[in-house]
Amino acid sequence: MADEPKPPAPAHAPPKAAAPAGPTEPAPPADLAQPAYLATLSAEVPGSVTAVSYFVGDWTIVVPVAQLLGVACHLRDAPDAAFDCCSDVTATDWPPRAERFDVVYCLYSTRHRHRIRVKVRAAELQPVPSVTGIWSGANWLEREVFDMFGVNFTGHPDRRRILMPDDWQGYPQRKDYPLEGPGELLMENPIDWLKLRQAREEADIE
Amino acid sequence: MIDQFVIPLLKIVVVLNATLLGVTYMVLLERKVIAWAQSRLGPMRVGPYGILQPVADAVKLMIKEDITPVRADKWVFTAAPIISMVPALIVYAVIPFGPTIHLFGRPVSLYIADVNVGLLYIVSVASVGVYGIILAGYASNSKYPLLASLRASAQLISYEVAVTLTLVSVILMARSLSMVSIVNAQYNAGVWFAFVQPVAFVIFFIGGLAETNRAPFDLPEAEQELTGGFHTEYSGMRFALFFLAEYANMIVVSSVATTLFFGGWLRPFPNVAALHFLDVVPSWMWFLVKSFVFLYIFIWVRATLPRYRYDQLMRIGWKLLIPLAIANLVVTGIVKVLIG
Amino acid sequence: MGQAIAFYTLAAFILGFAVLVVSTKDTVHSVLFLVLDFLFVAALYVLLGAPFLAAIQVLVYAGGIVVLYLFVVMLVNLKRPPEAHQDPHRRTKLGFGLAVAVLLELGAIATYGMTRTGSPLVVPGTNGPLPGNTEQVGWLLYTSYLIPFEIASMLLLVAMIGAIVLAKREL
Amino acid sequence: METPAVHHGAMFDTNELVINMGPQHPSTHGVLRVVLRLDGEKVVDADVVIGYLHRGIEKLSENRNWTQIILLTDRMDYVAAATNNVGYCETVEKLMSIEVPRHARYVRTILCELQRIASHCLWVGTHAMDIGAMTVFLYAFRERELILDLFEEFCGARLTYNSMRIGGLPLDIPPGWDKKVLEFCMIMGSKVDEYEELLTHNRIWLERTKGIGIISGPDAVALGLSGPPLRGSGVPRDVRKDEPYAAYDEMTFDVPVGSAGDTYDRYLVRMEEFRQSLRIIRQATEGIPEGPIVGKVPRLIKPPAGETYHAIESPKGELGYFIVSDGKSTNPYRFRVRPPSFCNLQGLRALIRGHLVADVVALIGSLDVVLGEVDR
Repeated sequence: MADEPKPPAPAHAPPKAAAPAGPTEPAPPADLAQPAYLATLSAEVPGSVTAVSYFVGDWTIVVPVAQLLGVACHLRDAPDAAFDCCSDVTATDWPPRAERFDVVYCLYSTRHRHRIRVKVRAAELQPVPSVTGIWSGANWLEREVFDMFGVNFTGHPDRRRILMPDDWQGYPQRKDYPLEGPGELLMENPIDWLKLRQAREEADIE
Repeated sequence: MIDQFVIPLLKIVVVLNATLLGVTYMVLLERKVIAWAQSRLGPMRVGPYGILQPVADAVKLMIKEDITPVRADKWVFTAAPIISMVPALIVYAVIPFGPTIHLFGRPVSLYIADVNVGLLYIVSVASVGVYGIILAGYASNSKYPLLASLRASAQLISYEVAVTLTLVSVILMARSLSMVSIVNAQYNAGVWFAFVQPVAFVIFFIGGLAETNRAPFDLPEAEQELTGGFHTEYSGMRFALFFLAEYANMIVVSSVATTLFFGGWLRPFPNVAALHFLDVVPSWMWFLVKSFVFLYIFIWVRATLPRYRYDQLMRIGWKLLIPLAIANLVVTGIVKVLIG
Repeated sequence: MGQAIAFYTLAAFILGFAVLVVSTKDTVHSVLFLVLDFLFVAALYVLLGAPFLAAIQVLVYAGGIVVLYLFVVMLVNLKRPPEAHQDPHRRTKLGFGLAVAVLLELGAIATYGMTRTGSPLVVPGTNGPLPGNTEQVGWLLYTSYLIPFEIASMLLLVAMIGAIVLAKREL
Repeated sequence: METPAVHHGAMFDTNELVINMGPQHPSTHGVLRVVLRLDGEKVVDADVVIGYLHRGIEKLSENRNWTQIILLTDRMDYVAAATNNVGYCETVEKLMSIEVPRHARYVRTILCELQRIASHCLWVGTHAMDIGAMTVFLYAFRERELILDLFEEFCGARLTYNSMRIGGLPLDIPPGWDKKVLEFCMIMGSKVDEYEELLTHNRIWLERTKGIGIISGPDAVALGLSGPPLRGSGVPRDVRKDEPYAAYDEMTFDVPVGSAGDTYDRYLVRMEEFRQSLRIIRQATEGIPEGPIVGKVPRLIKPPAGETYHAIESPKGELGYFIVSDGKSTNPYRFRVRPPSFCNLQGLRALIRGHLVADVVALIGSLDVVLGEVDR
């Protein structure tokens, strides 16, 4: 959210001037009725939905991390929601923000044929409960998010890296991870690497 | 002297060379036939229509590096291809390619030896060939070959039982174990045994497919499952020996099928005098033509059918072929006793 | 003369391989020597004018039974540490005693056979024309040796059923 | 000959054999690695290891501008590049609310369906090859060649097409192309029958595929399967029908579903999809409207800030793109692909447990994964 207090950027974050603070989550237009299952959700799991957003036809709800499992269970089991398929789990990294990760669950209902995105915000080491117990298909998807972002999933049956080698250092999809890869220095000595990088950037500015 | 040593030696040289040449050209034939089945051309580059391809293959295989894996059992690893090749070749000793003919005024029989346990000899020698595969899998010290060799030993032993049982029904018909006598028995009976023993023939042929590791029973070398099976770790000439042994075995099975069920060197309807003009074709030619038909079927089957799974293969062997073969044997015996 | 040379050569090979079978460390090699041994025994049968027996020897023993041995040996992990071979229950003396007893028995049989005239296997004056070796074996099995033959087949059947009962996880 | 002994309660212990299938193996369709724990030939458990083809397409895309990404999407499911292009372009169009002209939507539909047939050709060939029927492979590739020729005529490339632009098409179909497509439809119809003749009622094929890798509909949904593996389990889910894109809302076609959820049903579903695709291509080619090929697209593509998820039905299943734009830069802030092969491959472990080694290759084939897409 735009009005959230911005914590100071972590020491190793790139000093990008205009890093966006977070996604734009436009509220639904006033003349658009919210889907019924959202009302049921708010009623059954109180305090679960902190924000509802609507953009180019997609509904998104933001959920506190603590409520994630409750919301997920409700969304799967409530007859008017019936989101039996977790079609995607992914994350977005917003580095300046304290809760830097948006973990996004794209849900789909094969019965009602509707979609919803559920979002939780998580800090770097904050545990996020795994939804693998609710949708078994989330297993690999969460592993990928863990692999790429380092989101701390808890209760995951098999939390290993999936795409990168097991001994890989760093999380490639984070915004402060260089595109060209870490190079050997980062692999062996991340602190020296950061110093070298900062020196280079300073040289660039001068 | 000449009759005792020179002629048999000459015969051995001729048969051995013809076999090896035939085997190499079997490879070309297979590639060509499968290519035609799959609407492509097959080898076309070496010689006109690729007929020199076997030469190129042989040269390539000979000059290839011969690798022995570090942790392999070296002696066994080297012996395995030889063990699989030798039985495939010495079986030809008792296969009759034709009757006794007169060559330069001297009677020459178109077989190396007529042993009175000829059929048993073939079966027993063939049963030793399985060691080549088992040992190759064991000696490679690698998991895929090991799995393949386990499959192979189980498969070959199971199908050997069925095949041997069908042979017994043929022996009952011919009252002899000698290959030459079996052909003569078919001449005397005036009918090829395939028409008297159709069940035995079908079981024999299916068993033959399985014993030579051919599709749809090519599990020990199923490339898609076991990356080449028992010869995964082999290269160069040692690999070539396995390859040659497989094709030599195919020729053996075809020859035995011809001899036992399709009258060997006999022309069609050997007792019908009206078809006497067929005798312009020499007897060994009939034998080769009949064997060739079987070889063609071998290749044809490979181009058409998917592969069985291991357990299905064993089920077919034990629950279908062996009971059928036993039933066939019993019926043959009863009929034999009743008719006399 | 030639026959004698052939026999003693074969016998030497048979004995040599037999020794190798029991003395080789690697079990698979040991099984392989056993196969070679069987093949030479088959050759001995040929020398004695029994081609049928020779073929059966190769087919059943070399080609069938030993393959199963090999199968088992390859599957069962026999590469144990050396101390496992030091069996506390080893009874060397008993083993030697048994070996000597068997040797004596064999010697006794041999001398008994030498003193008797005529081979016990060939039944003299059998009725019916029996031209070939195969036919002779068949005839003997179904006349003089019918009961041992049947008992042997019963034994094999029992062994087969027993193996199935032991190996099958649930019946 | 590996470590833990399995106790069957009887006096016989057997050792588990751990074998590595892949990453270099003829039937893992690329660089998939499956670590199998075997009891004899029976699979006790399996670990599916991926990532050998990971090229960081997502990361790379976040540093490329919106048009350049189309080229990267080609490299994901490289046997069905056109559907990847369509999926990406439609997502950006959705983000920017661009109206695509009807003509372009029709051409997209034709290309997508041609691509589906090409992909299924590759699948039927390799699947049959894995089970040992080698002839089908060459037959299927013969027909795939015809499709590649059509694509070559349309966009000049045979494998990675780069055949879409945001807002429409890069170029109009060449004159006479639609005739050739219809001609191809006629040829292909009989060829599908030919494949079926070789396989569908073949006893060995039936024995190898029936009852292998059964997964029930609800399980398949929960596992996130999509596309033919899901429809083989009897769930009539097809993005083309449920959330129509391109010109699918104007086409009439059926969604084939299986009932048993085994390898054979997945096979039947795909075989029927051949025919349905041909049906769609015929309708689209015959009814192709006149009109512009590109809609109103700004010169500099810079979608407004926001995020969206859009899915299409690729030959392998639901191919989704989740794209976040920050509204300021000319590249996406977050580019995420929901690869159908990845999610389908996840089901492999559940499917192969308890089957034999030979079934493992059959099941990998029946899921129809492309490792380029799994690893991205």
